[in-house]
This record gives sequence, C-alpha cells and structure tokens, in this order.
Amino acid sequence: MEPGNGGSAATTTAATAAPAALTKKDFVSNQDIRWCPGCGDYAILSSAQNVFPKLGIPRENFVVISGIGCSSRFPYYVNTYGFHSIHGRAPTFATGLKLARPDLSIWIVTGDGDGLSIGGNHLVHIMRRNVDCTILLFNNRIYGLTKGQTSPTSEFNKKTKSTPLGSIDYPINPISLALASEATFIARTLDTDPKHMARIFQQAAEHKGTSFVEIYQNCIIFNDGAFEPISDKTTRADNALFLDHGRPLVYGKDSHQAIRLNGWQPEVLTFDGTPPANVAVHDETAVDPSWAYLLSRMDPQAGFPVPLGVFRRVTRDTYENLMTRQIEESRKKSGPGSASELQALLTGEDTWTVPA
Amino acid sequence: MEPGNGGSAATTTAATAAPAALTKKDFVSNQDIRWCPGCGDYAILSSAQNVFPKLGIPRENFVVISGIGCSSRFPYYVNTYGFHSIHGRAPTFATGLKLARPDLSIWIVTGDGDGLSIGGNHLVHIMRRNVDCTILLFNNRIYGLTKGQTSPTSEFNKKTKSTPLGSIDYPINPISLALASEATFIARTLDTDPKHMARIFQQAAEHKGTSFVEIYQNCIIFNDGAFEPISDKTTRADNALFLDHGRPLVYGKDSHQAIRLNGWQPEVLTFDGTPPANVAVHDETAVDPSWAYLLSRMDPQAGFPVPLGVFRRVTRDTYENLMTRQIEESRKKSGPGSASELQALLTGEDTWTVPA
Amino acid sequence: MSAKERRIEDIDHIVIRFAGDSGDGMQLTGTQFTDTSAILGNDISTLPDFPAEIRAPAGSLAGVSGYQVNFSNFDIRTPGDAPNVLVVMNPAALKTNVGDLEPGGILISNSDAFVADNLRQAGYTQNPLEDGTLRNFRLYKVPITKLVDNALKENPLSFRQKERCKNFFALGLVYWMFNRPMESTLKWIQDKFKKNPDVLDANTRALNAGFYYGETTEAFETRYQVRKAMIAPGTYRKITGNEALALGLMCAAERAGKHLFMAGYPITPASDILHELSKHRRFGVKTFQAEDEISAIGAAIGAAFGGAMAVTASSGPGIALKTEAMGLAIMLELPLVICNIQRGGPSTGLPTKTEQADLLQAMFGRNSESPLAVIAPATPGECFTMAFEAFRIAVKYMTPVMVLSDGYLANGAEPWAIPKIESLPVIPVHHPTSKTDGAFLPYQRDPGTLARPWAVPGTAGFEHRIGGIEKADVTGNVSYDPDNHEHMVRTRKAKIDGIANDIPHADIFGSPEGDLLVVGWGSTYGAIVSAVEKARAEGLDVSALHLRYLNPFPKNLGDALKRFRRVLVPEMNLGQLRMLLRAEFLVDAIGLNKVKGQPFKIAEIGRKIHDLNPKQMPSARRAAAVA
Amino acid sequence: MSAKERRIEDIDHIVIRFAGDSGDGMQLTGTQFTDTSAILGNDISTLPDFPAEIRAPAGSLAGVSGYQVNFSNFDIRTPGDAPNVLVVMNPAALKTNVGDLEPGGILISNSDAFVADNLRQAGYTQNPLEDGTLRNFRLYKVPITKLVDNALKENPLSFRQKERCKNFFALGLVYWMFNRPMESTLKWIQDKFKKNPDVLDANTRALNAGFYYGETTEAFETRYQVRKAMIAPGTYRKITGNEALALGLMCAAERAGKHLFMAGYPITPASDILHELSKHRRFGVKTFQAEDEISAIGAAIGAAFGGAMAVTASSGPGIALKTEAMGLAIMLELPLVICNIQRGGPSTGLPTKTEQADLLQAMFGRNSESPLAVIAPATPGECFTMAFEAFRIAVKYMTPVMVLSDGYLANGAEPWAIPKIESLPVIPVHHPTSKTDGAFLPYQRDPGTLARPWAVPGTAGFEHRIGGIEKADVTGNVSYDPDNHEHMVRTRKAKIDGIANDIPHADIFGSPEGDLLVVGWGSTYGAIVSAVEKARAEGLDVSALHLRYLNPFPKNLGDALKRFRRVLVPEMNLGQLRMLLRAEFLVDAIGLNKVKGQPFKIAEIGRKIHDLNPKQMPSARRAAAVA
Ligand SMILES: Cc1ncc(C[n+]2csc(CCOP(=O)(O)OP(=O)(O)O)c2C)c(N)n1
Ligand SMILES: Cc1ncc(C[n+]2csc(CCOP(=O)(O)OP(=O)(O)O)c2C)c(N)n1
Ligand code: SF4
Ligand code: SF4
Ligand SMILES: [Mg+2]
Ligand SMILES: [Mg+2]
Repeated sequence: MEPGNGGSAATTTAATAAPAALTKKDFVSNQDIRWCPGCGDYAILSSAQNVFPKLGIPRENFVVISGIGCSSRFPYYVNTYGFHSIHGRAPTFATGLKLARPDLSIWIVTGDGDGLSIGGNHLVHIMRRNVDCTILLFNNRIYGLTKGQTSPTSEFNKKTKSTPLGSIDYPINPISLALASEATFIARTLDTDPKHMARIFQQAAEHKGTSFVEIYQNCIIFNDGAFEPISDKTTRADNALFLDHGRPLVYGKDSHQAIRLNGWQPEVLTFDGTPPANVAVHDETAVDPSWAYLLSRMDPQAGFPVPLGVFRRVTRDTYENLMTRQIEESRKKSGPGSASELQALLTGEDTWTVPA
Repeated sequence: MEPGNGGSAATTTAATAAPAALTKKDFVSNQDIRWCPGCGDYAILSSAQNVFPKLGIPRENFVVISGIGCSSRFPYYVNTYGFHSIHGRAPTFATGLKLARPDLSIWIVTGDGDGLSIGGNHLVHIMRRNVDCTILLFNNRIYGLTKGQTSPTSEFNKKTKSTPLGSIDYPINPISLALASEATFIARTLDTDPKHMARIFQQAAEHKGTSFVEIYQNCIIFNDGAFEPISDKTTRADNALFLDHGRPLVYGKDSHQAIRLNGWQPEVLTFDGTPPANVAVHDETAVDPSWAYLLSRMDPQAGFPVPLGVFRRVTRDTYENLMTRQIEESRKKSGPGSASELQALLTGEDTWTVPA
Repeated sequence: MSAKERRIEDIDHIVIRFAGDSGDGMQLTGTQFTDTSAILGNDISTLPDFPAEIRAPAGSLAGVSGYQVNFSNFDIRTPGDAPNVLVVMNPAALKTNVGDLEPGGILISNSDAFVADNLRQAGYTQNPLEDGTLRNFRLYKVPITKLVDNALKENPLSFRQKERCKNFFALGLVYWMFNRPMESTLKWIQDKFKKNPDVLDANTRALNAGFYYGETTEAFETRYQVRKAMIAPGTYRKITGNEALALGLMCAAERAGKHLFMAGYPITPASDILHELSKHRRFGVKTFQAEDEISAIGAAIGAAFGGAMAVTASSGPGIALKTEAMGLAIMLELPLVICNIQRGGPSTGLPTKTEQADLLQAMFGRNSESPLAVIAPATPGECFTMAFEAFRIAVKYMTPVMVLSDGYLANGAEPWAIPKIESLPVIPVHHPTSKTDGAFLPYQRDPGTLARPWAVPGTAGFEHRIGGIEKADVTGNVSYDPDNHEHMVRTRKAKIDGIANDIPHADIFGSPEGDLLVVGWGSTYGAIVSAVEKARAEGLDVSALHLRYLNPFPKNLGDALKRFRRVLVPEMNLGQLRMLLRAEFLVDAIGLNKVKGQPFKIAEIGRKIHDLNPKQMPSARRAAAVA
Repeated sequence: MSAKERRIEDIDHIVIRFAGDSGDGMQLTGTQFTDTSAILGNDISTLPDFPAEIRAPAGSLAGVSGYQVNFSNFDIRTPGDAPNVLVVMNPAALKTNVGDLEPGGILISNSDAFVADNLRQAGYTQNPLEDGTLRNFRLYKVPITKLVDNALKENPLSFRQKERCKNFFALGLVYWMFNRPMESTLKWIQDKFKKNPDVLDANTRALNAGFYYGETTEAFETRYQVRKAMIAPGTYRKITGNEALALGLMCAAERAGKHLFMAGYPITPASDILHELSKHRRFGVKTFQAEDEISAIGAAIGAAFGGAMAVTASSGPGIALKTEAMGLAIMLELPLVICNIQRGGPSTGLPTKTEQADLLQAMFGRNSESPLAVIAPATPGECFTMAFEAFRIAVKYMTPVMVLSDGYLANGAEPWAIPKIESLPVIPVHHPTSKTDGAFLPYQRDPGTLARPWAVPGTAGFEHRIGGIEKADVTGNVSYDPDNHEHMVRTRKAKIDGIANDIPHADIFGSPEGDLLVVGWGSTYGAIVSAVEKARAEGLDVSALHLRYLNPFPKNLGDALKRFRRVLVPEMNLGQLRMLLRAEFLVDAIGLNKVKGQPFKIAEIGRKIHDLNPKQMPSARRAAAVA
C-alpha cells in the first residue's frame, strides 16, 4: 500500500461528501472580535463570511492564514481552520500547505505592512509561482496594530508616530507590484462597498492560481478617511472607475467621463450622451500585463479616477498542479514509488555483501 | 561645537581635495580573482574599473557593497572601500551607509538569486526610497556559487540541481519589478558588450537616486549560453533592441525592423529603407512608468527583440537629501541642536528640585 | 462632620491603581497623578499595564487598561506589590483588578458603569457593588458619569464627549483624597486643549468637580498625606525606560562628537524608542523605519561602517530576525548597539507583557562562536546610563553590544536626577587618517583592547574590504587557513572577555559574605533589593548582588559568589542567568522563576527567602545593617 | 627485478590522499578508489576537502581540492590522521598537503605540472621535486601528462581533452600499487561515457596506462595489500551523511504512511539534501526551493499543519534566519524536523569547512523560553537513523526537532549496512477524525507525552485556529492570563524534558566507572572512540560516552558522569556541550577544543588524554579491555 497523503482518511471523505448547505453563520467563530468599533475590518470580515458559503466548498476545507497586524486577527473570527502566523510570512505557510494539500481552499489575510513591508518578497514569490489561493491585502495605509507608523502605502510626507516630520518614503502601488510579480488575478475593492467586495471575493476564489485582492480599508483610529472621497458613497461615482471586462472605461455620477488612450497614455475624457467610440475598453484577460499596469498607474492626484474591480485575470498552471504532474509523470516514467522501489533506492547501485 | 558627522575630519578633507587623475589601475585591488575562467563577471568588473576613474569621484569615496554569490565577490577586486555582506541584504547596508554618509558614491553588486530571491524585498524598498546608489544585478539565471540551482530568473521547466525534473517556478522580470518599485533609473546591458556596459554604468552613476542596472551575465559552468543569441556579436543586432532616448525603436542587422504600437500593444514591423512614421519613439524620461513597463514585457519567445539600454530615467528627490532637508528645516524651526538644547531635552518639561 | 474637619492621616507610601477601559484614559490619569506626586517630592515608581494590542470592544475584559503608581516619603524601588487604592471605571476593570487589592483597601468605583450590558461583558451575573462580595474592601460607589454630566451642564459638548472627561473627575477625587495640589494637571489641560476651549473647560470642570465631590460629600472619612521623600538633592524629572534609553543614546553620540543613526521597525514594546528619536532631527539624529528588522540592523551596520553611532532596537521576534546580521557585525568588528526590549514569548507570545527570557538568546542566539557584549539596566533611569555605556563599549572595543531592557522598564517610570551633559564622560573616537607606510591593515588590533581600527570610507589611503567570510588577522583578507580561523575565533572571544577589565565590580547590597546571596539582573532589581532589605531588617543573613554586565561578568563575581553558603537567582524566565552562573562558577544556584508576563512582587521574593530559612546575621553585622 | 617479482606487502590499513586542482577530478578519483575498496570488503572512511566555493584560477593554492580515504582490514572510524600516501597533481596541491603526509610516506607527483607558472602560483621559487626538500618522503616523479598523451596517441580527442584523463592514470597507478581490481571503475567509465565513445576510450586507456606503468617501470619497489575487514555479515553500500539523511527522512515518511515535504534554500553544505530529495517525486516527495530560508521553514510548517511529514534543512546563516519561525513552530506544537548541517562560522565563515558550534544556538537561539528537541548523528550512516528518529520524536511529541549534522558527516562516507524497510519501526500517526462531543480542543494533551492532537484541515468538526500568541492550554484560544502563561511555558519545557523517558540510555565505551570519561557528541565520535580505544589498549583508565541526544539528555547521563573522577569534552567549538554539562551536573568538565574547520585527529585526542595522565586500569578491568 502506498503511503497516505498528508490528508487523512477523514479528509478524503470530507472532500468527496456532498457539501452541506452552508450559511454565513457557519463561518462565524465563537471568539470575541477585538477590532476598534468602526474599523473597516468588520465589513471585510462580513463580506468574506457571506461569500464562503456560496463557494460550494465544505467548511472544513477552508484555511485562513494571516501574518501579524490588526487585519491578521481575521482567522480567529472565521469558523474554519485558521492560522495566525508571524509578521509577513503568511504566504510561506500557505505555499507549503497548498503543496502538501491541494484539496484545501486557502485564504491569506495580510495588511499593507505585513504584506508589503516585511512580507513583500514572499508576496512577490507566491504570485509568480501561482499557488492557488486568495490573498486579501487590507490596505489602510498605516500600521494599525503597532499604533500608527508609516506603511509602504502611506502617502509621501505623511506625519505618523515614526515620522513626526513627515515620511520621506515614496509609496508602493500594490497593484503594480502584483503585476510585476506575474500574478494571474489582480483586483481592488473597498470596505465601504460590501456588494463589490463580495463579487470580487467570489471571482477571486473561483480563479485557479494566486488571486491578489487589494482592499482599501479605513483605520478609524490612526488613519481615518484615508480613502475619501471614494470610500464615501456620495462622492464615489465621480472618483472611482469600476472596471468591467469588455466594457468601456466610463465613470462619473452621470457616466459622462471616460478614459481613452493617447498613444500608450491614458487621458480623461468628458462627454455628453453616449460615450465616444475611442473610449478604451477593459480587457482583464490581456496576457500582456502592460494594459493592467497602465490602469494601475492612473493617479488621482493627476485627475484620474481610482480603478476598482478586476485588473487582470489570466490562466496559467498552478504551482501545486505542476508539482502533482511531476509526481505523476515521474511515476509513469520510473515506477509508482512502491516500498520495494524505495528499498532499491536504499540499496543503491554499488553494494557488496559480507557473508555470514 | 556641534557633534561631527559620521565622516571624520579626514573625510571632509578628502571630499574637498581635487580628485587626482585616476586610471583603471587605481581600481584594481591586490586580491587574486577567483571566478571561473571564462565567467562573464570578468568583463563586468573590467567595465566598472574603466568607468570609475571617469566619474570625477575620489577613489576613497567609492564603496562597493555586495551580498553573497559569485558576483558578490566583486568588492574584493576593486581597490576602493568594499563590503561583502550577507545573502540578499546589500541594499540595507547601502541605505544605512548612504543616510549616514551622503558624500559617498555607493555601488551595490548583487546576483539574480541574491537580489531577487532572498533579497527581493530590500531591492524593492531601496528603489522606492530612491537612495542614491547604483545597483548592478548580475543576472546569469542560475545560482553560481552554490553550484547550479534554479534562480528567480531561470526559465520555466529548467533542469538544475534542485529541479532535476524541471523548474515549476515562473520567472520574474527584473525590469518590470524595478518599475513596480518606482525606481528612477532602470537599464539593461550585457557582459559581452563592454562599450554598452561602460556607457550604461556611467549614466547610472551620474543619475541621482537609485539606478538599477540588470546585466545579462554568462555563467560558463552552470548555465552557459543563457543569453544566446544576443550575447553573441554576430546575432545580436537581429535580436536586441538598443534603446536610445528620443530615437525610434529600430533594430536588426540592416536596421529594417522596428516596433510600433497597436493601441497599447507593441508590434514588430519590418520595412525597407527609412522607418515608417508610426514607429514608436523611446522616451526614457516618461514619468508614467507604463511606457517602460511595456518595453520590459517584450518577449523574445513571441518574436520581439530584447531591449537593452536605459528604460527609464526620471527625477525624484533622493532619500538622503530628504533626510538632510528635514534636519535643516527642523534646525531652522526649532533650533540648531546645540548641546544646551540637548540639555534642555534631557531636562524635559516637568522637573522638581530637591534642595540640598 | 464637615469637610474641613476631616483629619489628614500621614502615611509612608500609597499604591494606587487606576483601571478602566482602554478608551477611559487611565494611562493619562495615572501619569498625571504620578507627575504631580513627583513634583511634590515623593519618590515614585509606576507600572502601566496595557491590554492586548488592539482595542477590544468597550467594556470587555480584554480591553482593560491599568496604571499603578507607588508614591512614598522614602526610597522605593518598585510600583508596589498590591494596591492600597483601586479606582475602577467599569465592571471589567473591577473583575480583572480586584484580586490584587489589599484586604481592607479602598475601592472607588464608577457605579454608573455597572449596568447590565457591562456586567454581562465582564462575566458578572449580579452587580458586585451590591451583592456584598466586596465586603472586605472599603467600597465607594460614585456615580461618576452622572456627576460629570451634572458638572458640565453649561458646556456645549455632546453627552459622549462629556463622558470622556470622567477620568478627570476620578483624578480630582483622588487628588482630594491624597491632599495633592492640582496646578500641574490644570496647566497640562490648558496646554493640551488650548485650541479647543470647550474641551478645556469640560476637563477643568470635571477635575474640579471630582475634588469638590471629595470635599463636600460625607462618604470619605479620611484623607491621607504622603510627605516628601528624602531624596538626594538635585533636579529631577520623571522618566520611563524607553525615554531614558533614547536620551542615553543621544548623549553618547554627543559625547563622542558624532551623529546618532537609529534604524528600527515598529514592534511592541520597542517602538517608542524609534518614535522618540525621530523627533530629534535637529540634533542630527537620523532615524530610519526600515522594511523589516533585517533591514534595520543592516542599515545600522552600514551606518557604523560609515562612522556613525549606530543603533537598532527591537523585541522578541524582531531580535530573532536580526541574528544573522549580528553574526556579520561580529565578524566585521564594527561598533553597534542592539537594544532588545524584552517581552513575553516565545513567538508572538504576550507582546505587551514583560519577561526577561532572552538572555540566553543574547548570549548564544547566533550560528557558531559569536560572542558579543551584553549589558542590562536595572531601573528605568538606568536605561540612560546603560545606553550610554553600550556605546562606550561598542566604540572602544569595536563590537556589537546588546542592551537587554524589558517591557517593565520600558514603560515604567521613576524620578530621575537630570545629568549635566558636560559631566558625562567623553567617548573617544579615533578614525585613522594617516599612517606611517605600507598598506592599511584593517585587522591590526590595539594590543590592550584587541579592537581593530575604525577606518571610514572617504579616508584616502585606507581603502579596504570587509565581509562575513573568515578573515586573516591583521590584513583582514579572506582566509581559509585553519590556524588563523582558530586564532580569530579565540581572539573574538578574548576581546569580549577583556571588557571585564573595564567595567565596575559588582556591588553587594548587604554584607560581603554570609548565608544567602540573591543574584539578579535587569528589571527585577527593585523587588529583589527591597525584599533583601526587608529580610535584613528582620535580621536575616541575606545580601543581594545585581548584575548590569552579563557578558562578560564583572571580575569579582566568582569570588563574591563563593563567599556565600547559598545563592538564589530570581528571574522572569526559567533560569537563564542561573544556568550561566552554574556553568561558569559551578555553584549550585537555586532558582526562583516567574514567567507570568508580570514583574516580581517584593513579597514573592521575600517568601522565597524565608522558605530558604537563612541564618540570623552575626550580631556585629546586624548592628551595621540596622544603622 | 621484473614487475612480476615485486613483493606484495600485507598491511592493516592505508590512508591515501588525492590532491589536485579543482578541475583535476580529485573527488571522482577518490570516490572511485573508495568504491572499489568498499566492494572489496575493506572498511572505509573518507574526507573530501573542497576548496572555497568558487573555482579559483587553475593552479592556485585556493583551487586545491582533496579527497582522503582510509581503508582497512579492521573496524575504522575516521578517515585517518595523516595520509600514508599522497598523490599530487600540481605544485599547489603539494604545497597545501605535504605538511600532512607522514614522515617516510609515499608521495606521487605529476612532474609534468611542476613548470614555472604553476610553481610561481603555488609560491615556490624553485622546483620542490628537485631541490631535495622532499627528501624525507618516498618521492615518485611521474610525468603523468606526457604518459597520458602517449597512451592516447590513437585517440582523436584534443590535447586538452586528453589531459583531463590524467586523474584516471593516477588512479590506475594507485590501483596497481594497492593491488586492487579495476572492474568497478571500468564499468563506471562504460556507463558514464557510453554516449561518448572517444572519451570512454580515453579514460579507459588512461586508467590502464596508469596500472601498467606501475607494473612495468622499476620505480616502485613494493606493492601493498589491505585484506578484507571483519565486518558484520550483511549487504553494504557506501553512503555519505547527506545521502543517509535524505534516505532516513524518506523512510520515516514511508513508515508513517505519509508523504515527505521538504523545503529548503540552497546553502553549503546542506544543499545536497534538497538535490537528493528533489529526484524522488515518484515516492510522493515534494521538494520546494523557497525564496529564502524563512520561506522554507514557513512552507514546512504549513505542510506540517496540513498533515505532511515536513522538514527543512540549512546551515549557519540560514538557520539563524529560521529562528523566528522555529519559535512559532514551538508555539503551534506541530511536528517539524529542522536539519542543521553545521559549517564554520560565525557569519558566512568557512562555508565548506566543518564545525560543531551551533549547539547552543540549537538550544537557546530563539526569543524567550522556546525548547525543542535536539539530536545529533555521530557517523555518516547514523544520519539515516537520526533523521528517522527525528521524525519519530516530532510526530509523537508534536514538536520541532533539530538534527545537528555537520560538513564532515555530510560529505564523508562510510560503509553502511543497508536496512530492510519493513524492519524499521512504524511511526504511528493519529489525526483525530471523530470525537465524543463538544468543541474540539486543540491543546488538550496526551497525559503521557503531553502532545496535543494533530487535527488536520479537511476534517469536519475539527475546525480550529492556531497562532503565535500565547494560548490557553486545552482550548488553544488566545490567552493573556498570567497563570496560563506560566503553565504553558513550563508545559512546553516538560514535554521536551519528558522525551528523556523515550530514548536510550547513553552507552559507555569502556568501563562504567573509572578515572577519565571522554564525552562527545556528533561527528567527533570516530576520533574520540579510536583514541580511547588506543588509550585503553595502553592500559589507561579511560572510557568514552557519546551523546546522540542533546536535548533532553539521556536519563543516565548525570549518573554516568558521577562515576568518573574527571570528564573531558572534545568539541569542534569553544566548549558548548561542556557548558551544558557543567550547568546541568555541576561537573568540572575539561574542554579540548579545536576550531579549525577540520575534524579532530585521533592523535590530538590521544595526546590530550595522555596530558591528563589518567591512572592505569585496575587489573581486572584491564584484562577485560584487552580481551
Ligand atoms: C517580526 C515582527 N516585527 C514587528 C512586529 C510588530 N508588528 C505587528 S503588526 C505590525 C504592522 C501592522 O501593520 P499592517 O500590516 O498594515 O496591519 P494593520 O494593523 O494595519 O491591519 C508590526 C510592525 C511583529 N509582530 N513581528
Ligand atoms: C542566508 C544564506 N542563505 C544561503 C546562502 C548560500 N548562497 C550563497 S550564494 C547563493 C546564491 C547565489 O546566486 P546568485 O545570487 O544568482 O549569484 P551568482 O553566484 O549566480 O553570481 C546562495 C543560495 C548563504 N550564503 N546565506
Ligand atoms: S487600529 Fe485601525 S485597523 Fe486596527 S482595529 Fe483599530 S481601526 Fe482597525
Ligand atoms: S560558477 Fe558561474 S557565475 Fe560563478 S564564477 Fe563560475 S562561471 Fe562565474
Ligand atoms: Mg495597515
Ligand atoms: Mg546568479
């Protein structure tokens, strides 16, 4: 008999049993939530708990893995398997777990500090490998848990506890970084739009490969209002650009603004009535990431709207599938890996026998 | 008297003294070179030693900082200050040194493993901060020093010591990553073109801010021929695109191929005689990095030439200047930081006196 | 009985603890009370107790924040074992703190907060203020919320905003009770809220209302008064360990004629060092919030290579991440100060709690033989001295020095005699700039200290290369020579060991020989010495020795240990110093180990001393002890 | 005197060292000679000595590569103190190795390589083959390059290609000299070069030419013969430590009914474990080359959480980087094997050299109290056993286990009795899948082992959360409770300490009591036991005890130490085990410390034993010892 996989008999059973009809309540744990009242994290948690039961995955097959930060408390509040790890390293645990157990649905929760400061490299590498999992990066442009220092997404010149005279660090754009990391699914959403969040979470979960989702999240205590005016419902339409595959880049309260290209450069276009023909059309499936990159660079300071939605969604073999395939192919070629083959490996090629 | 800076009196003297006329020989150290015969590293070293004396910087103001790898032996061979540090961390030492000593000319030497695997995050962060220094990334698409394992730039499916059945890791594009890291100077050159290398090194050195230079480097032992056909002089012209600011993207042995844009997408164009008007023109100073990003994605597998030269060169305050400015402004505002002010700081606001 | 007639009792010292929800401003209340007492001339010692890192829901047990202050008319060393007075702003604060209150102690409660929802959150099924369970305390039920609301009738702020002034009411009441002047706090309110007159007014009124409440109601029979302590003459301020540490680093740089470079990455309880230093650009202090702890130490090493006074600070997990680079710094032999503000572990552990369990990591937590100097302050104020000392050693011996502080020292406060900068020793720095002839030899050592020269980039003629591969002594070239390696391994150790010639002998508190010696290090100082003092007053033959230098040990340590029949080592770990002492001196040291995330109480050490049943002091010594 | 007539002398054992440029194929030559000797039934032990990591210029001192093999007709434990025969392919090899050759030893040199340029590179001003400086050795000057060129006249390869066969010539000559059959090597050449007939032909001819050269020239007076060793019956292979370790891990997974997950990041001398395991996908082995060492241990912990047999391997700087995550694994109480293939340090140190200076790091190199199990193989073959044992302990006790190997074990080889897989113990694994009722309690411990249950994701009803913050025992919920923290700190330690009940007592080599006990651990085994054996043969009252278990120690250790008047601890560090023994048992252990990046010689330990002047054995014991 061949050695059992990491998963026990139970796993196999669970994975094959028809998933019971789950509801949000099934994903609420018995732990008291310890975020500040008014923190954007609540809404994100709630959206995730709404989406989980809709994915057709048995509850016991979910694993939520986080680093350290306010956001990283997330796993405690979800009644699945959970792993609150160490600062910045969640992608590493996720990679090992997914390789060992491709049957699991893995969610990584990280913050702008956890994921982009100390953990930036792991994020880059999990994305380039395309490990199948969903990364939720809670971007509040501040270190919440350690009480308000600058983060890699904090604005230039921001005054924080560690930068009382203003930060001299130029911020990172998480979407650009994900693109440079060859991620196959990249999206942005925000805490004050639960419907959009839920839609994006669902798409991210359904994507095979690493799904990277940046979530604008308000830290009411240390960085309140960081995403005004788009977090505010009343001003959102004029300042956000909702990306939809195959649809023109039109926005504005009365949908009278759009983006067109001048050469490779985007421009804002104002119009009345139907959008002109030269409005750019979103293609989230473009294999060349340059399109999505260009979108990621649209700068509100320069009068552009902030794109929300799916920047990129392309297909590439997942890491764990490639690994499984190597195992299968190697078995086809060199034998099924039986105990007797292992004995042969132990024995090696050159032996000698000392007679009794 | 105010406390002396990190630099001693000697430093100041040296920095102000007119630099003696230096030659390449001044930059050759007395240490035996320990690279394999035929390694591309020799040519890179030689180019750097050619450029150093031309920069008008006193020899003692150069510091070469490296991580670990074959490439990282570089500092030993250059007769300047040198720092052979630990794997992947060279940018961190460089950042501290430059902040403490803005007067120095700092060069970072790293490999594709050192800089993009273990050290990827530091590379991202030094670039976003725009610390004034020049980074030479020796990309041989392999781990040389540890004798031949896959690196983040190794091709998919590559067979190496650690991936005998082929690598399942999708490679990283260093130029794309540098762009996502907001680097202000980004270029690519290769070991078999010493003139191009020297030109790029010089431009990189003259740029204020982080200059990132990817160097295609042949590891003759573990990855020979990785950059054929562009490393080969006879086939280079047809396979490489030399970027020149303000010049059309024309290439080929007889300069009869060019790049034009179809929407935001580059296309290869073949022509006879003068290039057509719609050939794209290189703008290394484009503030929006999307242009350079698009260039970085041109894929030889898809029939594109490999761009060499300067992808991007833009101006942004350097990290150390911003730090110096904060010091100056804070002195203007709150006092020059004298010993008596320090005494006042020690004393604080609420004191009481116990009489004798 | 009218207010005026109530008597004021003189007492030696009082321990008050303020406890409430994280949002209730207890840290501020405690600090204000402490400042006032300090300025009044009491000796003080404080212990803030923060909740877990994130603000828990209002009213929850996890959200309780506490601040304990001990103030006295004599020399005290700890924030006190058990509070004599406990102020609680809600049921959760009562629940988590009442167990510490001394029997018969004063318990002041905001009775308005004892409503159903809060009681449930605290896990009470009935109201403890009413069910008689608190009968062993002197319970005062004060409807603070209502009283504040009344006092602020005229004020235009909203009810919620007004409610936030209730900590000032409590403070006012306690000021009255302990007969303290309110000027200092009134002035603080003035300064703080000068841009917001309504809030200024509200807080002022709340403070006064609390004071008058004490004066006018009949509920309080007695007032207490703690007179000035006999403190050495001088000018004092209150200081926390982290503040003192930051100032010590700055003064060391000043006395070295250098600029300070500090690189850190936020982590509790070390972040405040970064925060504090980042305010001081005008002093040439450069602070760098790195992308992680590895980058932070890397930057510090880079700056040290460049000739700066370089320091990095962190805690638990962050220190673990720095260990590879520490090994490099040891190879490079560059001056570097590493501050470890220890917290509860392992792993993320108890980030806001104190512990002293990183001593062996400091000693051995790197690959291979990689010795560095380790020192530890014993009190908040000493964090200044030892930070200064760290740089003195680092520069003189060209070595990394680890400073082991902890959460208790970092956040705790005590009065501090403000030093005169010019009376601090000069830290001599030498960067070679001229040499006789031949190539510069970066590993040619000073025969006395074994330190190598600190030649900095920018100095013509001193170009050299350093790195983490083993290097030949003298030349510093890469060397794989077996004998050189052994020589270098032993030399690196000898250099650190040699520091023993340059540090003070350990003082003994008590007698130079006897039955029992209590040996400690770090923040346990106050509790140990107080317990020993008490035991000696009872005539027991017990002395104390407190180590500020852990590597190397003071030269007289072995001898001192031998002069006692038994050795007791109290530590907030499982016996780390004890292990070092046993290994080095083969003494059968006994451990007293507490790993609860909380400092020792004097009584805990006292009890252990009694359990060991030490002999009575010889009468001659006794007389001396009592004198 | 014709070839046939030369006598063949029987000897017990011979130590040969092959030395040449990195490009000369010395590792291959040595391995071939070793394989042949092993198959012939000699006992063998080998010591490869690699140059610094990068290929240095041909002919340089830094580029010299060596391979030493000891083969014998009795039980040997080390590659031999000093070579009896030295083969040098160029002046640099002579320069760096001749100092080790025994006086009167055989020195075979490729005289063609002693030309001006090579001599200069090696730092010779005149040709040492000619100037009489080698007169104390039996020097053979063989113009190997020319002889090979002659032998390959017919072969179409270029001169440079032909030259590369000269190591086979040398091998052939040595085969002749020691009367060895060449079949095994001829077969190897056949297999290796079957696709390249010219190279096959060239190497075959070169090998034969070397053999015939010995036979036909008159230069060599004597041939030697080492007969079969008396080895326990069984089937053997030659194995290096890293190979054995990899196989041990695979067999442990097999006997646990599990798949192996290995995550690593290349680093000398641990990389080969990753290389070896990455070949074995068909056995379900998943290997992951991570982006760094932190990621590697992270992935291993993640896989362990998922129920895999998870391992990570590294050395020096890489282990330092893993320490934060090790602390997490200790908190999580998940099974994890961490292999540390120690190398010279600190920092980058001497990457290709051996050392055993990470013991204290293994014990204490993490923040706070973070105990894990530490074990160490003593020989290359034992790397198999201890890798297996590591998984047994990890799974049974739900704990990380550190395996301390080193560069000497990793690359050294010895004969290994091939185990039958089915005779290896089963490693029982239990993942709970059904429970009586109520919530699953992830920290409810087995009362015997104190292990918590290993419930894996995918199991319905066992959903739970783990993390690095302190957790309540039983429930595993986050807990800041002081008493719980102390309980957990002590429980984690008690769990590791309890492993002592489950490991063998330490064996004593020699007598159970007496004058001097030599205590060692890890790769010093061979040298220590051989030295002690020799001393005992001389009648000295010396015994040896070798520790495979460092944390916890075997239960009989304290008692065993007490039965000897003195204890000597030889270590390739500055006294790390010695320190642990002193602290734990208060024995005044004496150290013998060598930190040269090289293993101990038997004679070095023997000399120290003599210096300590041990008593003669009591006669009764002596008789037993000699028997
Ligand atoms: C190794 C290590 N370094 C530092 C810390 C302290 N720390 C905890 S969370 C955090 C940053 C949190 O910021 P972010 O990731 O943005 O999360 P948020 O709290 O904003 O959700 C830091 C620095 C730690 N726990 N471990
Ligand atoms: C912390 C640590 N991990 C691993 C190593 C081993 N190591 C040395 S160099 C290297 C990679 C070298 O590859 P690269 O950066 O591409 O440089 P190259 O040798 O190809 O120039 C590795 C893994 C090390 N020295 N330190
Ligand atoms: S500190 Fe900010 S991010 Fe953290 S819980 Fe509070 S509001 Fe949320
Ligand atoms: S191994 Fe490769 S990269 Fe390293 S020195 Fe040799 S040829 Fe150059
Ligand atoms: Mg954040
Ligand atoms: Mg490389």
